[in-house]
Order: sequence, then structure tokens, then C-alpha cells
Amino acid sequence: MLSKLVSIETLKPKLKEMRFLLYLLQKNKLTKLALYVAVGLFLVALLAPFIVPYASHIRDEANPSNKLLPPSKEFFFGTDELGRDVFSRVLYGTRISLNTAVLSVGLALLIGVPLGAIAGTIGGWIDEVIMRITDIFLSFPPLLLAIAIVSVMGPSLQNTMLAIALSWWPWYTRLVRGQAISLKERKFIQAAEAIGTSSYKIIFGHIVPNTISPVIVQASMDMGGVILTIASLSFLGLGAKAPTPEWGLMISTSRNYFLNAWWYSVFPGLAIFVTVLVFNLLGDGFREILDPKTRKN
Amino acid sequence: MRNSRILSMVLVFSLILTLLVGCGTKSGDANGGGEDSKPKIAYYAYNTEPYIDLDPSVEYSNGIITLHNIYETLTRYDDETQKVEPLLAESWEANEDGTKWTFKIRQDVKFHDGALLNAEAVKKSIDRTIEMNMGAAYIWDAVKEIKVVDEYTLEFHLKYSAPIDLIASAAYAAFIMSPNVVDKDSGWFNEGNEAGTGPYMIQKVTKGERVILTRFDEYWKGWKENQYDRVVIKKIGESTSRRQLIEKGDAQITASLSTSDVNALKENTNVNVIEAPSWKNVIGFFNTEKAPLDNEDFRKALSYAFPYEDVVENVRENQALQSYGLIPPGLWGHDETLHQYKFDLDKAKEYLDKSGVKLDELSLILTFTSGNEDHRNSAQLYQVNLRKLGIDLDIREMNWDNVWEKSKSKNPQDRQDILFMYWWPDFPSPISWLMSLVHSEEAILFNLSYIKDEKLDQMIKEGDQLSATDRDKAEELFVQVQKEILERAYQMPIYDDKTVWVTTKNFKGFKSNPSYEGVVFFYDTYYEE
Amino acid sequence: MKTYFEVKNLKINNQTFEGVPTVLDIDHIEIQRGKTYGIVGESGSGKTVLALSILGLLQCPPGEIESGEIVFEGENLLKTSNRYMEQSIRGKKIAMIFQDPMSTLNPVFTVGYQIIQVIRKNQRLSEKGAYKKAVEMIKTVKLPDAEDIMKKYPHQLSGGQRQRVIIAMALACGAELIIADEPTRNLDVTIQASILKTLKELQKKFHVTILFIANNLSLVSTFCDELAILYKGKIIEHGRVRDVLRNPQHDYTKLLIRSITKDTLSKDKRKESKEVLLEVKELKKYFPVKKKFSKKEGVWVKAVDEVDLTIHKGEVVGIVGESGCGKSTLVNTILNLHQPTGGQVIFDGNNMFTLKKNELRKVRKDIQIVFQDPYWSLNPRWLVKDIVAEPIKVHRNLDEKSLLKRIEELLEMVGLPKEAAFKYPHEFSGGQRQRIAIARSLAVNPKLVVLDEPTSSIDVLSQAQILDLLDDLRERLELTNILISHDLSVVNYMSDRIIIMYLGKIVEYGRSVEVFKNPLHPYTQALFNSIPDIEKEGVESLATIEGNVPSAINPPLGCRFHTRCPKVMEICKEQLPEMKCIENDHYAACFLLTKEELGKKEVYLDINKSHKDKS
Amino acid sequence: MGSYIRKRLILGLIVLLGVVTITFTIARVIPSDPAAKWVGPRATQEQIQEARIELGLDKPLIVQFGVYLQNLIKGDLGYSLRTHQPVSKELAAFIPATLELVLLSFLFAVIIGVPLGIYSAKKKDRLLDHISRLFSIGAVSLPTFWVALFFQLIFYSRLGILPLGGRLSTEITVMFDIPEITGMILFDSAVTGQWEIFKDALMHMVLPCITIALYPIGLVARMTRSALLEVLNEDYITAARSYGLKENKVLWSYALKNTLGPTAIVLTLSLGYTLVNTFLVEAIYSWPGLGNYVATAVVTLDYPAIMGATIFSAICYVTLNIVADIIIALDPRVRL
Repeated sequence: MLSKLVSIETLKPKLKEMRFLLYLLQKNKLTKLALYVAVGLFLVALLAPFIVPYASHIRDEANPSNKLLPPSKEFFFGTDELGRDVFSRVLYGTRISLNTAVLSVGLALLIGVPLGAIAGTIGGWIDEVIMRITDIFLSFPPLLLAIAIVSVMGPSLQNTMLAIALSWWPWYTRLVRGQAISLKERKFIQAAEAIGTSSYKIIFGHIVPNTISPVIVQASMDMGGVILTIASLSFLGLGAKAPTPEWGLMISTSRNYFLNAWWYSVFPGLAIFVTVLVFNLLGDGFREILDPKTRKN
Repeated sequence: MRNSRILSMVLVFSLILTLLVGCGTKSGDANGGGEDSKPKIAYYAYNTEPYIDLDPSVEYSNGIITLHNIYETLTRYDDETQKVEPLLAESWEANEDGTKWTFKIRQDVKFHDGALLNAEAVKKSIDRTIEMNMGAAYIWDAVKEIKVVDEYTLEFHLKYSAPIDLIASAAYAAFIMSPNVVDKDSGWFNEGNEAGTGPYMIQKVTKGERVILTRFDEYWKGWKENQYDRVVIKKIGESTSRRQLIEKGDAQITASLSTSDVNALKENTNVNVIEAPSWKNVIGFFNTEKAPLDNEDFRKALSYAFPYEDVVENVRENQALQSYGLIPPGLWGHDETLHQYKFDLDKAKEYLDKSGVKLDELSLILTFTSGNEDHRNSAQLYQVNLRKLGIDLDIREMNWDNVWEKSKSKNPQDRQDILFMYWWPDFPSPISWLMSLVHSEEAILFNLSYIKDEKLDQMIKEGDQLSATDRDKAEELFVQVQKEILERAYQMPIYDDKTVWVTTKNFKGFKSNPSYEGVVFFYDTYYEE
Repeated sequence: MKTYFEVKNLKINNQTFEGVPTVLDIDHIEIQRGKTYGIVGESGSGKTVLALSILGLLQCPPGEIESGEIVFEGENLLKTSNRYMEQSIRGKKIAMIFQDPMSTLNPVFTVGYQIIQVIRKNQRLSEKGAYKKAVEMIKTVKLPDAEDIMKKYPHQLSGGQRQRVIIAMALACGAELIIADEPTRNLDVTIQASILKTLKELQKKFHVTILFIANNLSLVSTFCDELAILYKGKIIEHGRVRDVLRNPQHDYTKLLIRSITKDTLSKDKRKESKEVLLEVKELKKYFPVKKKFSKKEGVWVKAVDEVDLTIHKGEVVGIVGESGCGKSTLVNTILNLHQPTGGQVIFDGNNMFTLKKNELRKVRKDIQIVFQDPYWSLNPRWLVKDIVAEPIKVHRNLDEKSLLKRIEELLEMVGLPKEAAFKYPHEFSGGQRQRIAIARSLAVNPKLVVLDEPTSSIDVLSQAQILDLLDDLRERLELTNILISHDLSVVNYMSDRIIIMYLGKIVEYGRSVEVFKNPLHPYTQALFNSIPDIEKEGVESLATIEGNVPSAINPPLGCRFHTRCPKVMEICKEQLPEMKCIENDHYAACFLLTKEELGKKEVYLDINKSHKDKS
Repeated sequence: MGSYIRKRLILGLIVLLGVVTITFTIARVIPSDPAAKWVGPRATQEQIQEARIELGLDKPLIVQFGVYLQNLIKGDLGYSLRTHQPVSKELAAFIPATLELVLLSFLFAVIIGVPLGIYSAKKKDRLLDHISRLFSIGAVSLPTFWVALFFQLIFYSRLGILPLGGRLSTEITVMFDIPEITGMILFDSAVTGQWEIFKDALMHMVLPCITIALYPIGLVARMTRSALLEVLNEDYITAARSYGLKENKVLWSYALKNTLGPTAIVLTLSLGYTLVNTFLVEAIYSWPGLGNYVATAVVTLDYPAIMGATIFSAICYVTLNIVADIIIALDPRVRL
């Protein structure tokens, strides 16, 4: 009884909020489109092993005699240097890229958000120390830090993820810290302090949940950048390894066949472009929808 | 008002750009014309830096493509005749047991700084290299002492018998330089200074990018018409870029193109595609100290599972040949009667069963140097086929240092299972393979199958001694060694690479020499419509 | 005679996601040249929409003008082009004074530059001429050192000064109709009074008409000739000020008038207890002045400086003062939310500053606080039940079921339905939210509840209800209250005793009846008299205190008020006056309050007349 | 102001110290023996040991770090393990090429990105705005390395109007004595008045610059737009309009100055991005710059070179941040 009450009653305001967001989304056609495509991409990523025409071409099969065939009914995007279906590999690449990007951003959030909340809420020397550390990490050009880390730990997707997370978390720390500082001035934090709520509870019960929406906006905007960075690292030979159908790696490999087999470079490149574009549009749209400043109008 | 100003700024800017682009077209056209007053330029589009170290005693890398045009060696190896030809040395002879070599030095050869070549200069050059003991200096290891007999006669006294004529023709560490510069340090050379006897002098070097050479008018062989006045060697990293340059006629010669680019260029009537033998071959090393690769039958199974034909035909586009043993064609010690493993999964299965190795979840680690397309593709094809046997191949593409570091791990279990590596000789002798890759080592260096076979060691040692005095006997021993290796499946010779050169039609006189990897002897080339 | 300004059948809609509600629906407003016309309305009633649409600055969309006319000097402004508005109306004929003087001035340009820009746009003057004109205008609005002000950036000026600059700007271009949209909203009452006076004077001098928009009926009635009441987008009543006040027709107007003329509660029933609950001794709270990257030693903001006070069980003590006087800091320090710089706070026998962490927690249970703005004091992401339960979870261990029961009990206690437990704060009105905040403060049966401006951000109508609820709860639960407010009527209504603070110090305290009847300190007197109320006619009746509140970084030596005190004496500048008991339990700190001077009390009551214009 | 800059510099130094510490640590956990690398594959154990002593690798880590710091202050970044040349000397040889590219791209970003952002904000929600937003978001979504490949194909191979790569055409390098003042050919040739070289160098920069500039153009345009829109929402803009100030005046003078801070941050940020983006395209355009150098260093695990390049980039970043902070500090709102 009680739990039922809870669920229905809690849902209501959320539904209203959702309706409002949907309305804003409706108005922002580009974002809406991007959202559809993004959902589509996630679906593709999820179902990739089942929907690609040649699942065995991901890693189990190679037909060198079919190599570098141009696009045809059989192979929509043509074949690569080992006669594998580029279409299947590009589709499957969605899974790789999204998976890696989500994990990297997630890891960065996991490091960045608590640190930012702690720094912003507690302040003092803890803040000073945390912020100096973020400064240090921020003064590495992101790609270079990743290069340094990967060149030590050896190239692999896991290390790429780690490297990206390590170069990305300071942004979240900064963001959340700023939010925390302004939230700290809000009376409900003071109220909680007056009540005697522990700092742990204040940080993770009050501060962190209230920084969610800007963090989500930032994270969705970062998705694009992260996917691009993964592709760049793979392109430099510091990310995914063959036969993983990672887009950056595919382009890197395709370089040698670029003049003969345009399809081999074009499609993975387009895949990167579309995916990154969709996430950037989405992030941009989310920011506009969720930002109270733009909401005003 | 204000915004229109900015708009016009943008417009003007784009206008300037278009203008510049327009001008560019014209100058590009002029370039192709080739007026008489202009010097003839040979442009070599090279896949990596034209040099790492300009010190001829030190450089142990691609820099020889530059240095061989500036400096010369006492002898030069001719792969067609399989003979050592005179260069700065006119003639030489060895004593019976090959421990004392006497060289007659060519007269009237001038260094770029004006000094004259003589025995003293040769002694000083080689002594410098030996003393610095950098790079490939080890090739002179047998030398006990170099004695100047007279102005143009020189004696090498050896600790043990060694083929000094071959060694003197080495691609590395055998350059002769002016006595005036032997006491300069590497820094001096790397500032773009040199004093060789070669046909070209450095005009300008830009580290990591390009080398510009200009001809040395007093070169001892003299100059003919239509030879090139200037040589530009420039790093062009991308295969497609090099191909585009040669297609457009901007570059005269290039190599190391991707197989597909070579294939495409074969159709192009404006360029020559020259397929020449190289002494570079790819060898798969099995870790014989680690289970299950310590099992000979298992290794044979692995040898039969490699898709040699597919790799040669499709990965290398026939720009390679499946190896017979370790020694590539064009070099003594190569023998086509040696056994070739053929791709045969049934046989592989047979040997696998025979080996008794349990396959559950067996995953083998394959390492090779990152960035190598051919290794990568071969590895992927190998992976596909091994999977059919129920073996998983874990492909690890790593920096050479990491590959090597892993292969030298103290515990054999920490090392890779299989390793792909290129090998080519420092001087034209099969000993380079056998001594380095097969002979047992105290500390792991290049024997990456970790072979410890006293019988083989014995044979290699013996062959090495004989190679200075009785090359036929030596060759026989070396073939025997290879036979043994194949029988025990210690190593898996995969293919012998061909070098594919692409030149413009008007670039004549070029001859590939596998002994000098990547080197274009520009003196031999000339321009002809 | 043609009507000077008229709004006819104006209907404005606002597009939102739930439809296109009408935000403004005005049948008729008419303003005569030279008059002051006031519009009273709460926030959200459509005041600002009206102001912006007059100037053609309403953003469309989401705004949408459905029908109607705005006729200015016979011309329908809604029909003219933006270009025409830009060139001939805005600034030249009609100018606006906005509510927040900080955000109205561009922060990156000097004041002078901005005034000159406006002047040059609207009058054909040379750079030099414009400069002279600007200086002149600054002088006109009674700002000292006009040339100096010209060179300053907005942030270097105080709120009052900035608002004067804006008035100067509005008048500089020769506008004849000034729309003043809550021009004194964020200013202290004493500053407000002087701004209003200046505005009135200038109105006469420049013969301008003023459309005065505010949410405060007292303010509008004091300032204007005519007024209209705007309620949910409609004008529900309008007419001459006196007529409307004396004879309100609409229920809303009646309520509005009642709410600001509230009497004091009958406090006779309250038992006077001699039991001390809270004792504050020489409490100091200094904040270090933090420059970026460096703490300069010894530079402190003395927010609270040696304050003593005693609070008895069961009483309500009001603390009054303008912003920056230290009242909030005082309370926060008492609650140990700030680390004190010095002094003692003894609560219920415990010295708050020497308690250990967990002991302090226990004591905290007995002191709760209700904050000013119920929107920001409730975590928007939490359900009401979680908000109310927070103190219980911290201090007690209840199982889920009894917790929920307790929450429902509390919600009922503050007059909210049980179902409220499963809603989010933003679904409630301001008044309801404040009830939630009150429920939370009562959750752990505190002894002392601090009320920090409990009604200031609630609409007028709910204010009285909240106050009554608070009084009711106080009685039922035997609470003791500290009430902080700048609204004297609220304090008067609720409290037994009252404390007046100025610049970190208490200047006067006593029973509220006494203090209100007979304020002793010059500051108290000025403060009381600067507050507009509907009994006062015309801004002339307001008292003003010139000058700005000095910085608390370097508070003036001697009496803190001496820089602005109209009756300042030499001694005031050198010595700190002691707190003296003047009558029974009525204390004040002023040198004037000697036995001899007491006889001539009336003198200070009338400080207005004796006050010399210092600007 | 002076003391602010001084403090900011000190803070920057602290950050740099952190960067050096991290790079040093990273370099020391690389699983390869620098001494063995130094002497080459054929070296004996004694030679390696000698090299270890020569390179100071036999000393405890903390001492090595101290020595490294000491040398760093003198501008000595150690020796490249691959080429045996001083890293600082090598960097000095490679940096100008990259710097030239970065600066010109940055110029592109400013003169295209800023006006684009302004127009977009001005025409909010109109066609021009949509186009420009799509362009700017598209520009930051393109994989630069991919764009580079296609640019080459189109402009060199197909159209033949722009050079393939490199800094100068072969003919020019052979025929002319390229002036070396700053190492930035455009600048050097302009100063010495060698317009033939200037033109040739400029032609070679067009493709790489556009490729690299795409990202910052998009970034700058987006950020300028949103910063400007935010400002245009402010009360003082409404106020300025209410005083009858002209729309253009409001936009170009009143609003724009307020966006200086955020724009400055974005510009410096984009400069940093540009620097790193060069790493991706230098190889493709055969551009002999820092990116190429780092790429080779990474492949050969030449850690002193990697460290040197990292520290150099970090110095650039920190300096840029300081510059941005100072620009922001010029805003009268910020009280120092």
C-alpha cells in the first residue's frame, strides 16, 4: 500500500518535469532528431552482434580473396584488406565506441564528481589541494596525457579508457566544485548543517544530486569529444588493436588503401562524424533545454 | 556599419586565399617544365627520416640512404654476381686461414674537404668506428689491428678468421672519411658537416625532415651529362602521399609503398614499378621454453596452420616469396631444396593430436612491432586459422621496445608465445641470421626462439670460421643448420620480402641492391626523357 | 484635452508548454501628464510585462500581444516600428528605471561612459557637451563628486548610488514619462526613502510623469497620486490613492490593506518566564577579508562585534536592522554555523563553543532555524517526506513506519495535508513551502526556533497566516523564538522584545511596545520613520538618513552611527557609547541619552526637520 | 594587478612542478631500460652499465629527480635516447614548424569563429543561425585526420591546386637559401622580403591550417554565440535598449565587451586544442613539427623526448591559462 503510494506519488512531479522537457525538446527539432539518432546508435550498439550481416567478419573470419571490393548489394560498404564486410565492422564499431566512451566518461565522473563536491563543499586546504591537482592534470593537453599513459601501459582499449578518464575528470571536478560552492550558499544546505547532518551526507545527499543536470549536460557533450579522442588515439596506434573493428583504427588501416578503396576510409569516418555530431547536438540541445538561463525565454 | 566591415574583411581574406591558390597552380606548372638553367633534381620520397645520426661511425639505421651518397666503403657487394666488388679498395687478398687481409687503396680519390684518400685515412676511419663502438661497430669485432703498409696498402690483422671483404662492404659502419674529421665528435657531423669521398655533398640538412645533397664536382669517377645535380631526400610518412607525389611526377623515386598502392601504380604508364629482391625476411619465432610450444609436434602444428599463400598473395600481393629456410635468395646459403611448410590444416590437426597438447581455452600471445600493416594482417589471418584448430591467438601489437622487453623477460612464462620479426643482414653473409637468431646466447638478444642447441652452435661457429676461407664448405654447413631448424620447427620462416621501387619514367639507371636496404646510389642514375 | 498616456484593452499572452495563458489583460489605464501613477501587484502579476510592452521591449515570442493599444501622446505605440521606437520614443520620450540597479548597469563600462552614450544617442551633443551634461545630471540626482563618479565602474558604487545613476540616465535624455519598476526593491529602507525623495523632487523639477510599479502597497500609496491594483494580470481596482485605501471595493484590495495594517498580537496571555534559555556574552564574529590568493593580516569584517543578549524561555525576541547590520551573522554564530571569533553562547546551560562534536549535535537538536526563502531552503530534489525526516534521521532512530507517521503528524501540525509527504517542494506555493520548512524545524521538538525573515519572500496574503501559525505553534509547543526581520510590522506583531542592530552592534533593545512607542536611539528613530506606510501621505513624510552604511571592514571609531547621525557630537566620534537602561528594561547606546537630554526627547523624534542636506 | 600576475605565475610554477613530477614518474615506470636503449642493441653489459652511470640512472630516484629539475631550470631536458641529441635542441628545431601552424590556424579560428558566433547570436533561431550552428558543431565533430586525408586527395591529387604536404616545395628548398631567424618560414621570409618563399610556404600551410582550424573555429563560434546570448539576456542590455541605444551599438559595444572573458578562455583553450590536433595531422601532411617528433618518440619509447614535449606543451598551456586569467582580470568586475 505504502510503496504503491510512494511510486505513484513520486512519479507525478517527475512526469510533469518530463512533459516540460519533452515540450522543449519538441521545439528544438535538431535536438529531437539527434536524440532519435542517438537512441538508434545505442540500439545498434546493443544489438550489433545480432544485426550485422556478417557477424563472423568481426574477428572469426577473413577472406583475403574478397579483399577491397567496392560497395555492392552483398557488401554495402565494400570490404577491407582482408575481405571482411566493412558495413558489419562499422556497425559493430558503434558498440566499441559507445561502450568505450560511456565507460571512460563514467570513470571520469566517478573520480571527478566526488572530488569536486568535496572540494567545493568543504573548502579550505582540501579544496586547495584538490584544485591544484586538477590544475596539473588540466595543464596536460588531453591527447598528450593519453599518449603518455598509453605509451607506458601499452596500447589497448582499457588503457585508452583509463587515459581518457584521467585526462577528463578534472573538468567534472571543476564543474561540480563550482556548483557545490553556489549550492553551499543555498539555505537548504545551511538548514541541513543546522540540523546537524554529517558532511558526508551533505555532500552526497544534498550537493551531488543537485549537480546532476549540469553534469549530465557536460557528460553528454563530452561523449562526442571522447569518441573523437578514442578514434584519434586508435588512429595513432595507441588505442584499439586489430582485429577490433574500432573506427579510428579502421581509418588508420585504410590509409594505405585510401586511394584505391575510398569506401574503406569514408564509412568509418562518416560513422565517427555522425556519432560525434549527434552527441554534440544532443549536448548542445540538452544545455539549452536544461539551462535555466535559456529556459527563461 | 561595423559588422559589414568584418564581413568585408572575411571576403578580402578569402579573396587573397583564392588568389594565392591560383598563383600556386601556375608555379606548379612551371615546375614540370624543367628549364635548362635549372639544376636537375632527384627527389627521393622516403617513408621515414632520411637520417637519425649523421656520424658515419654511429648511424645504424635508415641514415645509410643518405650516407652512402656522401661516403664510400672499401668494397661494395653485388647481389647479382654475389661477389664483392672494389670501390675505394682496388684489390685485396687474404692469407690462408683468413686472419690477415691486405687491401690496395685506390689512388687519386679526393675527399670533399680536399684531402686525398690513402691507407692512413682508411685506417683512421675504421679505427674511429671501432673505438667509438657504437651502432654496427661490432662487425669489426675480428679486427685485432689495422696496419698501414705503405701510402696505399693496408693490412687487417684478425683475432680469428673473418671475411673482411664482405665486412668492408657493409651497409653500416664501414664508411671512410677524411683524416681531417676523424677526431670530430658526432655533434659536428650532426650539424650538417661531412667529409666523404662520395659523389654528393651535403647542401643542407633539416633534422627529421629532409636532406639536400649537391654534387661533388671532383668526384673520382667524374660526371656525365644528365646525371643529377641535386638530390633531395625527404620524409613522407604516408604511403598514399608518396604515391600521389610520384603519380604527379613531383618525386622521382620512392619505395615502401603499401601493396595496394603498388598494384595501382603498376597500371600507371607514367611510372616504373621495379620489383627487386631484398634480404629482408619475416620470421615467426616460437617460444621453445614455454609450454605448450616446448613441444615439437605442437610447433609443427602451428607451422602448418600459417596461411603462407594467402599472406604472400593477398597481404603482400606477391611482393614477397615464401621462404626456403632463413636465408633469402640472392645471398649464399639460400637453398631451395629446403623444406617449405605449406598451409595444411589437416596436417596441423594431425600434429596437434600427436602433440597431445590439451587445448582448453588455450590462448597464445603473438607480439610484433606496432604500425606494421603486413604483420598485422598476417597475424589476423593466422588468428582466423588457429581458431579453426581451437587455439585462440592474442594479437599484441606493441612498440619494438616493449616487444623486445617482453621477449627478454627473466621468466619464460612471461614471454610471448610467438613473435614476428623482420631480419636483414648488416653485411652480406648468412652468418647474420644464424649467429644472431639461432646460436645460443648468454643474455637474450635476438635468439627469440631461445634455442640452446650445442650441435647447431658448433655448426654455426665452424661455418663462420670457414666463410672467410672456404665459402662452399661454409654454405653447406649453413644449409644443414637451416634444415635442422625446420625439422625441429624452432622457427617459422614466413616470407622473403621483395623491395618495390617506384620511379618516374625519366629516372634512369637505377639498380636496387638488397645489400644496402633503401639506398639509392644517385650517382648511377640520370635523367632522360 | 488629449489623454497623455493610455492603455486600452491590452491583452498579452505568454507561450508556455502548457498552453498560451493570458498574462496581462488590462481594460483601461489612463495617466495624466505630470502625475504619479502607481501600480501595485505581486510578482507574477504582470507588472514588468506591462512596463516592457510600453517600450516595445517585450520578447516576442514567448510573449504575444493579442490585442489592445498603448496610446502615448495620441500615438499607438504598439503599431509603430521598432526603428521609430528606437529613434524617437525610447530614452527620448519614455525611459525606464529597473528594479535591480546592479544588473541594469553594464559592469564593464564606466558610469560616465554609459551616461554619455545615452545622452549622445538622444541629444545632438558633442563629446564634451555630453560629458558636461552627464556631470550635471549626476549632480542633479544628488551624488557627491560627480566627476569622480563618472570614472567609476558600477561595482564601485553602492546600491543607492547606482540607482541614482540610473535615474540620472533616465532623465538625461529628456524623457517625459518615466517607468519606475520597483526602483527601490533591493535597497534598505533608509536609502529607499532618500531615493524616493530625490525622485519626487526631480519629477517636479523636470515636469515628468511617473508610472511607478511596485509590490508594496504602502510604498506606492506614499509615493503616488493615483494607483491601480494589478492582480493576476487584471486591474481589479484603481483610483486616487486615498479613495482606494479608504474605500476598497475588491476583496483582494481589502486583504492587502488588512495585511499591512496588522496590529500586534495580544501578548498578555504569554507567561513571563525568568528562566534564561540563551545567553550571549560579548559575542564577536570577524570575517577575514579574503583577497584572491592572499589573506592580508589584520583586515577583518567585523560583522558582529561584542554583542550581549539574553533570551528567556517562551519569549519571542525580534532582531531588526538593515542589511549588513549583522543580524543574520549573529544568529548563524549563535547556532555555531560560523566559528565565533570571541565570546560565549550559553544555551540551556551548555557553552556552545566548548562542546564536543557529538555533544554539539545533541544541542543542535534543540535549536532549529526557519530560513527566509522557502524555495532555496528545501532541497528541490528531495521529497517533502525526506526533507521533513532529515532532522529525525540525524537525531533519532525511527523505523520507516513510525517515521512516516511522525511526518504526517508534523505536516498536519503546520496545516498541510498528509499527501504532501510524497510531493516535491516545487509543487507548493511559497506559503506552503514555508510550512514545510516549519514542519522540518519542529521535527525533533526543539526548544528554540530561529525565524530568519520567515515571511519576506511570501506573498502578502499568506504572510499573516504564517505568522499566526508560528504564534500558535509557539504556544502549543512552548517554543522560544528569535525573529529576524527588516519588516518592522512583522516584528511588532510577533515579538515580546526587540533588538535594533546597526553595523554589528546592538544600538537599542527593550520590550517591543516600549521601543515602538518611544524609540530612543537616533538610528531607531530614523529607521522607524523611513518606512512608508499607508498612514503616511507623500514622500516628504519619510525620514531619511544620508550617506551610506560604512564598511564593516573598518567600522568608524566611536559610535558606529556617527557618520550618518544628524545629531552627531564630538564625543560620538571618539568614544563608544555604553548601553544604558533608560526606562524599565529599555536600553539604548547613545551619548545623547543622558538624564538631562531625556527630557527633550521630542527633539530627536523630529530629526527630519533638523537634518541638513549634506549632498 | 602586478601582484596578481605574480601570484598567478607562482601558481603556474607549482602546477608545472606537478606536471614535471608526473611525467618523471611516468617516464620511470616505462618498462624499458633507458641505458640499454642508449647504447643500442649490440652493446655489452659493461657498456650498458657505463651508460647507466653516464646517464645518472644508477643514483636513487629522488636524486635523479633533483638532477632533472636542476637541469630543467637550465633548459636542459636531457638527451634523446634515439638520436643522442639534446632534447631541447631537437625541440627547438621542431617547435617553430608546429608553432607556425598553430598560430595561423588560431588566426583562422579567431577571424572566422568569432564573427560567426556573433552573427549566429544576433540572428538567433533564424536560418543563418541554424546553418552556422550546424557548421560549427559539424566542425568540432569531424575527425581531423580523416579530413586531412580527403583534403589531400581533393586539393592535390584531383584538383592539383595545393601541395600535398611538407613546408616548402622541393624546388624552393633546393634553389633558395631558406632564412632561419625564428624557424617560422612565413615570418622569416616576410622579414627578409623573400616573397617567393613566403608564397610557397603559405601555399603549403593552407591545407594543414584549415584542417587544424576546423575544430577551434567551431568551438570559438559556439562559445561566442552562447556567451553573447547569455549577455544579451542581461538586464543591462534591456536597459540599454530602453534608453534608445541602437541595436548595433548594443550588440557590438555593450554586449561584446562583456563576452571578452569567456571568449578569451575559449580562445586560449582552442589554442591548446590546436597544438594537440597538430599531432594528428602532422604525419599526414609530412609536417616536420612537434607532433611528428612526439609520434616518433612514442613509437621508440624515447622518454626524454616525450617528457620534453609534454613539459613544453604544459608550459604553453599554463602560460595560456595565465594569459586568459589576466584578460579576465582586466574585466572591472573582478576585484583583485
